[in-house]
Amino acid sequence: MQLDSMYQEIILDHYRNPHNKGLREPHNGEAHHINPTCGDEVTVRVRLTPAVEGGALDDKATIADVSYDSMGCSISQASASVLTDLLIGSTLEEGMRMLDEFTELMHSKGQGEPDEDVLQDAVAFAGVSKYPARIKCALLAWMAWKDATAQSLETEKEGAS
Amino acid sequence: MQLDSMYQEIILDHYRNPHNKGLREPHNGEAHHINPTCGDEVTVRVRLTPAVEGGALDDKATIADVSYDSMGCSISQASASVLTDLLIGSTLEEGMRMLDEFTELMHSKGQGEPDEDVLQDAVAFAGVSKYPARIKCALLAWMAWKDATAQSLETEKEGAS
Amino acid sequence: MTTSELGRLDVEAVRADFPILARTVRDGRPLVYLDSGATSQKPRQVLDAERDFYERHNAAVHRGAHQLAEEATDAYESARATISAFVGAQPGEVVFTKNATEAINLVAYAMSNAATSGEAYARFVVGPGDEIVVTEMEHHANLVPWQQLCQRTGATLRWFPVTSDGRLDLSGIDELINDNTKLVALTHQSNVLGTVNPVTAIAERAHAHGALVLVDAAQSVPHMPVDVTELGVDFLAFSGHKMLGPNGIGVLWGRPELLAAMPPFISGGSMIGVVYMDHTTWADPPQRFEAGVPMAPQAVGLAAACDYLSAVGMENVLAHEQALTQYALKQVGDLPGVRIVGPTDPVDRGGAISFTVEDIHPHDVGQVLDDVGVEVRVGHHCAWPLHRCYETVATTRATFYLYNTFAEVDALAEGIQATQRFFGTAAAR
Amino acid sequence: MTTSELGRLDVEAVRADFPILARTVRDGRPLVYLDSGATSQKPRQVLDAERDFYERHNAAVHRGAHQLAEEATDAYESARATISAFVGAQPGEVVFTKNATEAINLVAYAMSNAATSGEAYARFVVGPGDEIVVTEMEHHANLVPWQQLCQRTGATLRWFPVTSDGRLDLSGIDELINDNTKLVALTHQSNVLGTVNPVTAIAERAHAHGALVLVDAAQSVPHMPVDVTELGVDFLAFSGHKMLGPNGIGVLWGRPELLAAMPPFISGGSMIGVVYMDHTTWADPPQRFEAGVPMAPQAVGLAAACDYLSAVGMENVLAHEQALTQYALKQVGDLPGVRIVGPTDPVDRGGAISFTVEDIHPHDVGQVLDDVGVEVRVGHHCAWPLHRCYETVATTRATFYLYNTFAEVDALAEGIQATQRFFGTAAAR
Ligand SMILES: Cc1ncc(COP(=O)(O)O)c(C=O)c1O
Ligand SMILES: Cc1ncc(COP(=O)(O)O)c(C=O)c1O
Repeated sequence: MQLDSMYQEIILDHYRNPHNKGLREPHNGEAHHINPTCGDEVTVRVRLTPAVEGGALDDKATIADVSYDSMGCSISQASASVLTDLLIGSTLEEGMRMLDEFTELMHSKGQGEPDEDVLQDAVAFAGVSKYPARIKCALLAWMAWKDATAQSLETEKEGAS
Repeated sequence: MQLDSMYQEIILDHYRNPHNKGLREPHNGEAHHINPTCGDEVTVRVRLTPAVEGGALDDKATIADVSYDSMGCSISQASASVLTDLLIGSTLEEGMRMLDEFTELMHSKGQGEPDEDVLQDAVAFAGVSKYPARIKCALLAWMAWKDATAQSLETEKEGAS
Repeated sequence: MTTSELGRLDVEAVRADFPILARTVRDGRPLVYLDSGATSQKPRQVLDAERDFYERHNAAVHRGAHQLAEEATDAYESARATISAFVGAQPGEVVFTKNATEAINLVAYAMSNAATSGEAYARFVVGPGDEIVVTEMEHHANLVPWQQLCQRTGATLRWFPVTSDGRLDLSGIDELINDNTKLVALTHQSNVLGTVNPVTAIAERAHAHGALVLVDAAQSVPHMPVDVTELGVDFLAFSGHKMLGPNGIGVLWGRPELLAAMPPFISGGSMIGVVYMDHTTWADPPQRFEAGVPMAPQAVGLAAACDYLSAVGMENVLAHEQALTQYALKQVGDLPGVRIVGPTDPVDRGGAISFTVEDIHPHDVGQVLDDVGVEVRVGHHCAWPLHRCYETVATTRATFYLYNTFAEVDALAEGIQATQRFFGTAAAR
Repeated sequence: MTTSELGRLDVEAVRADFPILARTVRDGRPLVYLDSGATSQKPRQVLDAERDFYERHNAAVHRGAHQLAEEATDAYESARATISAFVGAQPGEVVFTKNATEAINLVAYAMSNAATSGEAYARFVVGPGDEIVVTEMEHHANLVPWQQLCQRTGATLRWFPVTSDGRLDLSGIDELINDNTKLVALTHQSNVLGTVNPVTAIAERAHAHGALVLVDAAQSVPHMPVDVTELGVDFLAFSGHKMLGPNGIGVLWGRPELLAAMPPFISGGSMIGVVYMDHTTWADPPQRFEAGVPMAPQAVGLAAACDYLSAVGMENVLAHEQALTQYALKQVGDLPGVRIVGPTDPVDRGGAISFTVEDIHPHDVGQVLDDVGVEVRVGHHCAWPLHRCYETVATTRATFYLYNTFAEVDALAEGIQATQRFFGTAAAR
């Protein structure tokens, strides 16, 4: 059954028992994304903290928290859950690297050879890349995280100026 | 050469030496028609007179005059010329009969068997009906005559009321 | 087969005409195509007709006087005659568009264009105080263009709600359709619920108040006999690709006196009377609404589709689909954990079966079905507001056509059970 | 042939790919097709690609998650990538329409829709005091939509005149393009005169005044290499059917930042962000401008046409046509009684040869040519105002493409002489 290549056990686990679900305070960025073809939704909140106390939010900033609320299929739910595991505690630079790797993996048409050191549990999504219509599902939370992060940085800049 | 079936001698004669060309007074109806695909134009004037002096313009009214000005191909020019020969002096009823016969002939796709008693010289256009793009050329003056006649009748009604 | 041999409806003979139905998907699974509501498959006869046009008669229609142009124009206008007759209309009343969506937009834009098109088109002007009425079950194609018309003109959009069992709620009709109503736009058959709406009755009410009625027939013309003279409406829109015809062609039928009083939408070549640098006059309908070189090969293909459907007999197509629907309502509807969104009785109901499966997202249902070769659609099916009425964002939808079989309905039901087993939901235990 | 073997341009090998070129017309005359400016013929490769889509991958694109829908979406988006690359563009900048006419209307309607679409689209608003500039040599498709835009918004239409030798008269450019100018719309290559306009220079002037530039490339993209990044314009429109592709598909290319700032034109399914009963948000371009089920098979066919042309090499197509044009300008232009309408030198000039024959109406010229199998177009070729400039209502027009031969030019010249003999005009004596 080809299905198993998409619905890896890790994915089904995260789907059934999502991590970090539910919107949390404090946060300094939030984004809401909708998949227009199926109506699935996710809201992602992030809290970035400067690497050095009182410093600017640069590449080395810490992703202190990521929380989310969402509604959608197993892939989009699991992806959001895995995302929080990966990102919380990482630096912004590492997070962006994961985003890039994950995006590349999703567009690899099943040919990707993901770096397990970077993507950890998220390598389980490799099979999704064979199903073009589901790629958006896997990316939904990641795109929302990207926007929420941009907002954090924006907010900080405004605060600073 | 198939061409000869369209360009009958009668047609070429009327084309080279058109009858009744040039707009004349008096008239009680006028219409201007354009063929939108090639820009050919015709203006037709008619004068209808009542069968009984002072009477209404009914079926028996006389087509006292038809004159025209035009610009176009051999078929449209010749058709206008033949039309005046046929219509001038006829009754309105006869004219309408000719219009119907001629229109039917044009839509006969080369299969028409025109009534020579009714259509006279106009039977020469039978070959045109094999060339759908030229039918409009042959009908242009006839359609303008129809509108000009409708105008005559309209004018009379307004005058009467 | 020769389609004329069909008698009632010999599904196997029909299927043999559709090359794609012989293919397999995923790991060699036979294709079970249950997504004709999105787009239908095409019989060989349609593809042959289109290709024959290209290989033998191709030229720009209505623009040339040479033999190829004559043949192409004749093929195009003969196609118009065939397609018109298929819905009981006259050729002069049928405008070709690229799809049903453009056909609906055409009317919506003609209405806003009327404001700047002079006295001759005054009858179509709408503005503040005027009301356009739609329904909550519309496809986006018959909702968004009217929202946009209202935005352009200041008119107000109002709508019929739906009932919990998937019918239009007509209880407020006396208030909803009133003297301010300029146009009522509604679907003939819902692409989600399957519901067939009482179009004629609603049209009577609308006409009593001087309102026009546009029917979105994208899901009815392919599936049942439709006769515009009996329907009692003013405009009717449908798409070729949903009725065995090619993509890239749609139809707007309109009452001739209305088309004649409507300003144009898309402008350009072949829709003009006379053109000057500073002003232009219009050709008569239908040409007025067909700017540019048209999709003649697609018209020829769609005419071949109409011929095919007529040979099978639209009554037979309808009867076949009703039988499939009735069977599916039972086979699928009776599964534990499955909820049909739409009428569960087969009366006034076409072959669109949308459903939810408890605790499994439609995307996941569709994925497992796809894995066993059953091709259904998942999502909101371009009817997002309707899904909100049923407190779900998305459903799984199976739609039937003349080439579907009872065995395919069984495959669907088995696939749903496989999904439940795969995800280990309560219903599977 | 394998198209890649073509080298310079092996006309006989090319011709073998076009089934229709083998047919005869009238009394068994070989077809001499000189009307590609109206619509081109299609090679087998294009017809095969379209048919293959229907027979193997047909489904509604961007609307399904099953395998057929995946394949169809992939075919559609791959086609977009091929077609984009053909004009040096990125896929996200290319919108599919039904023809060039719709592509131009899309921009014109987006501009009037901007007025009621809120702040985000303010950049496209035009109104009284604003000016739209066109030229006297425009096809109706690039004239009437702008007249209509002006009528809807109160903007003013202005235009470049033409010179007696068939070029744009740019002497008034400093006055004509000014700070009130919002958009300049002009043809890249005239479908009547053959003239290739100095688009880049005009665009520079327009941009200096903050105006946008739309180029009607319906007659250039099929016949010469066109690269949107070099052209320096903002929008480019063309049609598939004039470049070996299927009917029913056209292209609007737009600068991505402009497409992103443009409100939609046709609305409905697949172009939305979120839909509520009372409001809707839009998808990003190009989807924002592609409402409804699109013409995916035609996109696939057009991509095959681009592949075909690329294999031949657009430089070779251009060189071949230039050689034919130069030859025809002499063979036809030197005939007594024949006047070429348009440049008589082959510089900056494509293969459209329009002419008048003294004392013979174009309809009659076309008729005699048709009788000997030479298929040309007669009339105003959807450029009525241009014909008025040359004090004629109509011309006879021959247009060339990669499959035409020098012998066919000879057939044209002989046909014109036969016409003169048939009508016994002075020139024949
Ligand atoms: C210069 C030019 N522009 C626009 C068009 C319109 O193309 P279409 O009719 O395919 O929309 C044509 C062809 O008819 C043309 O020659
Ligand atoms: C009910 C209904 N209306 C309108 C449409 C729009 O049809 P198209 O996308 O062919 O324009 C569809 C199909 O998508 C439909 O199901």
